[in-house]
Amino acid sequence: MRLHEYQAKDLFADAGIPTPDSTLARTVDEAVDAAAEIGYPVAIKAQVHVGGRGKAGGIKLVDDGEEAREAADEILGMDLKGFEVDRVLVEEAVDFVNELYVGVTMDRGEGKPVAMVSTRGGVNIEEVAEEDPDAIAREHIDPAFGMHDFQARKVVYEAGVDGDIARDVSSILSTLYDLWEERDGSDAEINPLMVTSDGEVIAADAVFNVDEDALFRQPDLAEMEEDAAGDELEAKANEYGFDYVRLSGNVGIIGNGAGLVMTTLDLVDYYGGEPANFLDIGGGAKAQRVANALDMVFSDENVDAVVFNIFGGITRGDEVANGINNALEQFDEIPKPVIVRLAGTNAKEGMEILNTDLVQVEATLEDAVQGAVEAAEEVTQ
Amino acid sequence: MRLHEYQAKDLFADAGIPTPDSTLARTVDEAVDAAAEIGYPVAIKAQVHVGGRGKAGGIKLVDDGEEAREAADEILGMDLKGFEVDRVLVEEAVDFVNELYVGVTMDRGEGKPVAMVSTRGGVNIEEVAEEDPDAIAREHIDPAFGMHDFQARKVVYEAGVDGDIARDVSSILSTLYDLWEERDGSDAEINPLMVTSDGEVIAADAVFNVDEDALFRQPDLAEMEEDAAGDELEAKANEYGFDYVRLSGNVGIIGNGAGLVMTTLDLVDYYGGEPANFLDIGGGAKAQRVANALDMVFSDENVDAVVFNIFGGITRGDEVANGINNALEQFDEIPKPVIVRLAGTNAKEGMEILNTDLVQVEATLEDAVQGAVEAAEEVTQ
Amino acid sequence: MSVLVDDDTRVVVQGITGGEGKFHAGQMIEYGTNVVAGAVPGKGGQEVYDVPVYDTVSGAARQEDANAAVVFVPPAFAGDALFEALDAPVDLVVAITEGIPTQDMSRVYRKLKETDTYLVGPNCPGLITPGEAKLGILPGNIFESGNVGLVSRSGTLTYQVVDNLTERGLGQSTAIGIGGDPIIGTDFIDTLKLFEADPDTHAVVMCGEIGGEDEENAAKYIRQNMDTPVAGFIAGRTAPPGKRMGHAGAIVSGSGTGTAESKINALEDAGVRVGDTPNEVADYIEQFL
Amino acid sequence: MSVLVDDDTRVVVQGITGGEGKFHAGQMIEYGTNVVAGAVPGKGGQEVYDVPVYDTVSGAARQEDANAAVVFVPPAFAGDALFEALDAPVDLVVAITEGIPTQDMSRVYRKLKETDTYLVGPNCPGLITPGEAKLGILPGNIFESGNVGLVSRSGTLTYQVVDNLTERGLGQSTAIGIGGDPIIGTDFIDTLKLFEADPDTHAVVMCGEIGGEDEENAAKYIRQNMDTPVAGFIAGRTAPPGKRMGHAGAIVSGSGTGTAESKINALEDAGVRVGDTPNEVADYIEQFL
Repeated sequence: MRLHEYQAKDLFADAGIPTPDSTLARTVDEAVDAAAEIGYPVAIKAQVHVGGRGKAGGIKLVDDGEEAREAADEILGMDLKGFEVDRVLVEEAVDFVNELYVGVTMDRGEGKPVAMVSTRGGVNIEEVAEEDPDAIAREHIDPAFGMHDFQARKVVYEAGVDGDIARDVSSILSTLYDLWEERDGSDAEINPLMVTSDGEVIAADAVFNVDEDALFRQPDLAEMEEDAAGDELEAKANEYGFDYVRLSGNVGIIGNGAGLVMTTLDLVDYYGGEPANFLDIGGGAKAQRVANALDMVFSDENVDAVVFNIFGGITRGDEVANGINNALEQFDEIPKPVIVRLAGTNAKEGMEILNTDLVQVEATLEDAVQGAVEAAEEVTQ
Repeated sequence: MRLHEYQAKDLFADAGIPTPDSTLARTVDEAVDAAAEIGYPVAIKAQVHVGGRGKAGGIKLVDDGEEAREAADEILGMDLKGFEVDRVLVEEAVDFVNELYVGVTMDRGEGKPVAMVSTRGGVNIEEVAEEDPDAIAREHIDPAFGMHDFQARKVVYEAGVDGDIARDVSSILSTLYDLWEERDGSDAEINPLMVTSDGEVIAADAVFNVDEDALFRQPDLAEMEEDAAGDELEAKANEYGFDYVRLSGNVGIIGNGAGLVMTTLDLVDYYGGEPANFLDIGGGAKAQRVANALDMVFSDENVDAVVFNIFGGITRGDEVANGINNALEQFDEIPKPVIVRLAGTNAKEGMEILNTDLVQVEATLEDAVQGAVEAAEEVTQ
Repeated sequence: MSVLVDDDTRVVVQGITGGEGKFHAGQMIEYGTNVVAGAVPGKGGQEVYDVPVYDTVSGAARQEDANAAVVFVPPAFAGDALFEALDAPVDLVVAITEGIPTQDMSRVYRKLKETDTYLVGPNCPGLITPGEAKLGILPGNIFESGNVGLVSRSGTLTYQVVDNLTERGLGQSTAIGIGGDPIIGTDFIDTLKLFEADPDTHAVVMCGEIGGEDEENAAKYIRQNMDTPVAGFIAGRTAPPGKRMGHAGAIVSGSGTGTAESKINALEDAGVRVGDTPNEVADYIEQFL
Repeated sequence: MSVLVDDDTRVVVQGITGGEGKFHAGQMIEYGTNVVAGAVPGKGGQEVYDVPVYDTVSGAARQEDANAAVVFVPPAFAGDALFEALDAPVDLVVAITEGIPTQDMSRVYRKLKETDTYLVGPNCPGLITPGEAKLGILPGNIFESGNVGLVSRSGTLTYQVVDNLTERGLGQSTAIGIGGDPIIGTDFIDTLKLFEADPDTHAVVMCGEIGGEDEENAAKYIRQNMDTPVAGFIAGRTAPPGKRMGHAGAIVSGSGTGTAESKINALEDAGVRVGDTPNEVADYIEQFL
């Protein structure tokens, strides 16, 4: 779960990391008032989870009330890469001489946290990482001990941060790490960490992503307001608690277990079709959940046929079959052809339960996928 | 540094460990008022750092105001093994069915913390440890990770704590460990942890000793009021910052470095004398510190002669010699004969500086100690 | 023979009194697994399916001589349960639990590396030596005893591949679901080492998926150290970059390693036959044997 | 020959810009020690006695090829400084600092056990191989090169014993003050092992004191593993039980181990000649050689 910039900045500021003066605004008037209160120049920044906000016109620097009004009016309500902007952060403009990058994340390959510092802040750090990996100093942290103070200093000095500000940057990194650890961060980043002409350092942007599996012990973060997802269907999937990704094809896919669902996608492609989505109903799904999954895929106008591929371990074939029957019996006419393949736990019982008037049943994964690809082609023709 | 029971209980209660209702009182009236407020029966407990307070008459259980007044009057001002009682804790009497022991300390041999639980609480736990070591369950803690929850449960179950209260006792132990860690405890103990007839557990006594080397980061604990030390000289040593222990002999001993001072004590004994004290002036002592040390030893009426044994590493012989001269020159008559031996850094310079009218100088440790033993004998005769 | 588990494995089930734990303990026992104890704090002295329950894993291990633990403890307490299993100690810990916070797993992983214990999972279906023992939630009936070792990051995909194998009479020595979480205990290389050393494993199936570099690292290991033939499958060829597909692990970062292409290339360079479909994987195994 | 330090030891001094650090760095250099760098955060680029100062120990170790660190960092920061030295890494760390919180040392000790580094101290005078190198605060002039290895928990007592040895022309191979704190790195046994393995150490002096069980454990080691003759001294025979005598370590618990009597008996049982006075220790060494 990704916090908004203003939420992350609140966290950072509470922990003692210097951040610019700022106020959240949801209307143009609020934005203009906030700007006046802070004092010009200010930056007006769209609060949406989109990379490259600035380039896309989501951040404007303004010098007076008129410009502020104009900018706020333009940004509030704009569509930024599929996300509607409903909040802006009005923030003191920082006059900087230098931009650094400071971040903490989990190195999955090593199984341990890593702290990163670079003097090439203010740009897309992933690009820096690719073009010039040595421009980012890294220090792995022993999760048993947490970050030692010397490690914060070490990575800052190794990044080549100027001696005058090294102590402040190390201290910010230590704070960021502790925050990341205490608040179950997955990524915590300051990019840019601005350096002013009088040697102050200040977090001009703030990223804090929370491990969703740890939200149970971060109740205040769990309550933070997220973006309305850009895609209506993905929002619905969120509500239903499905792992769902919308794609561009016309073969709807439902399955249990990420690996198997991905494989089903791959096979759709292999047999000449185009997957419309990834939908994992997870383990042990009951009938209602199965019906919800069908509802989701039917709601996607792009879908012309659906393949339902279940290999039961915890999930029981009879439950799935009942769910499919119930969902389809509500329709006078089945909206899109559904091809079902059940294997594993209680698959035989499931196959017997399935109403073959409503669905096409296949015995193997390959046949089911091929059936769906063909059915989709028929609809298209 | 050892906290008083009432201070430790405040710490424990703030951390969430259940403690009985209690109030500190410094006068008999305060004690009687507090008892009335709490409700009888109450315990009136002397707040001094003395083992076996109860047996020595420092704890009384009272049922009404009259008894309370009598008990408070008796305890306040009493001399408990050399400590004058100037505070009592007036505490709700807990009706218990069982007494447990729960403690956390540093196992020096292993270099790691150890948690201990026993169902034989309410008695001297050192005696239990000696008579029946198996009656105390122990669990070593990895200081990198801190105490895992399972470890608190494990040691509680292994001690044979009743299943009904095991969860509460584990949770108290976890809290105690965290407190010990956060507040730089050297020992943290609850003895007894009382179990009431309705299955509540409550810390009826509380011990919390703080690592003196860590007081710099525990400023609130550093400020806590300690006992007036039982021995006037030891209080003075505290003030001067000496490691000082008063003994029963008549040969005063001053030296630098614990090992060397202990060796000097041992040699006094070896040559037939009796050490009057252990006094370590530490490393790198300046003249004033040397003078203070002499002042201390002179103040001990039991001392008949002093041996001053310095082997300079960081400590410089000339500084010591100047300190000795300055201190002794203030006297019209040297109060007790002083035998000095200087070796190591700037020893030669020191020997030259020493005023041999005031002190007897010896070249070896053995000669110096023998000289002092003889001088002390002469005085005694 | 087999790897990690067999008839002699003595299992303690952590969380045996919970819904999932109880159900699957029953399934394991039914399969013939030697479940000797349960461990649930506060439930010591109870019995589940005649299996004695202890308050602590160390108590269960000591009293019942257990050498393996299967963990069905909810995510909030699973990290602690894993530390407890490592401390008991047991030789093998199988963590079924899904949704353990990553930082908890990072600490467990740190501890794990100081022990000789194998941790399978978390967020995995477990492992099975057909006809001998099943530790986890795999549907026992699709497996058959034989000479194919199988290791997979995905549960249901494992079942699919096993189904394709069993259908053709290609039984399994041991099948291991190592789990799809970002931080797991036993990885591909650990498992491949075991299979390589097992005289009764004559061929190996390795099912990977997009994300991370485990498959690439495994390919390096296979090229340098394995004589046993390996067939592979990589799920997620059609996954668009930057999208998270179910598991935390199954996300492609866009370029370089982590993509299906990179993994397939690495494996094929190492001599692994990578199937386009699960069925093709079974074809290759059939050819190997 | 010698143990732990010699002419080739390349030393970084942590805290070289502080009062004590600077003074003793000068003393070490004067003695002939190969001090190649200092390390003080924020002081990188400065020089002290022509020795370059770095911001980090790892930087100093990398740039100047240092393999040993001497720590003069104040107690509040010393734990961190020790972790930094272990991380650098260097082969030997000598911690002079007195008053490091015990819990900090407990964590350092935990980390130390995962490394191959020797930590001498804390709260120790350091160590010296006479004529070659001195790491710490020992007064160099009382030492003389020779064949007696010396290990001691106490600083000034070490000087006393060395003085008695040197006086008689009994030079030292290496003298090590291991420190009197409750938790120290290198202990008696570690040091005795090194001396036993050193062909140029022909006799060993071991100075212990009351408190703890290190001397008792060392006695066991000596009995089982040492051919080199050992003379011993135990300070604190007259210390009353329950009183803390200076160091945290020097406290007797009243009964059993930890008393001077227990230590002397254990050592004598192991064949160690225990002197009643430091001078008597020198007598025994003279007899050995």
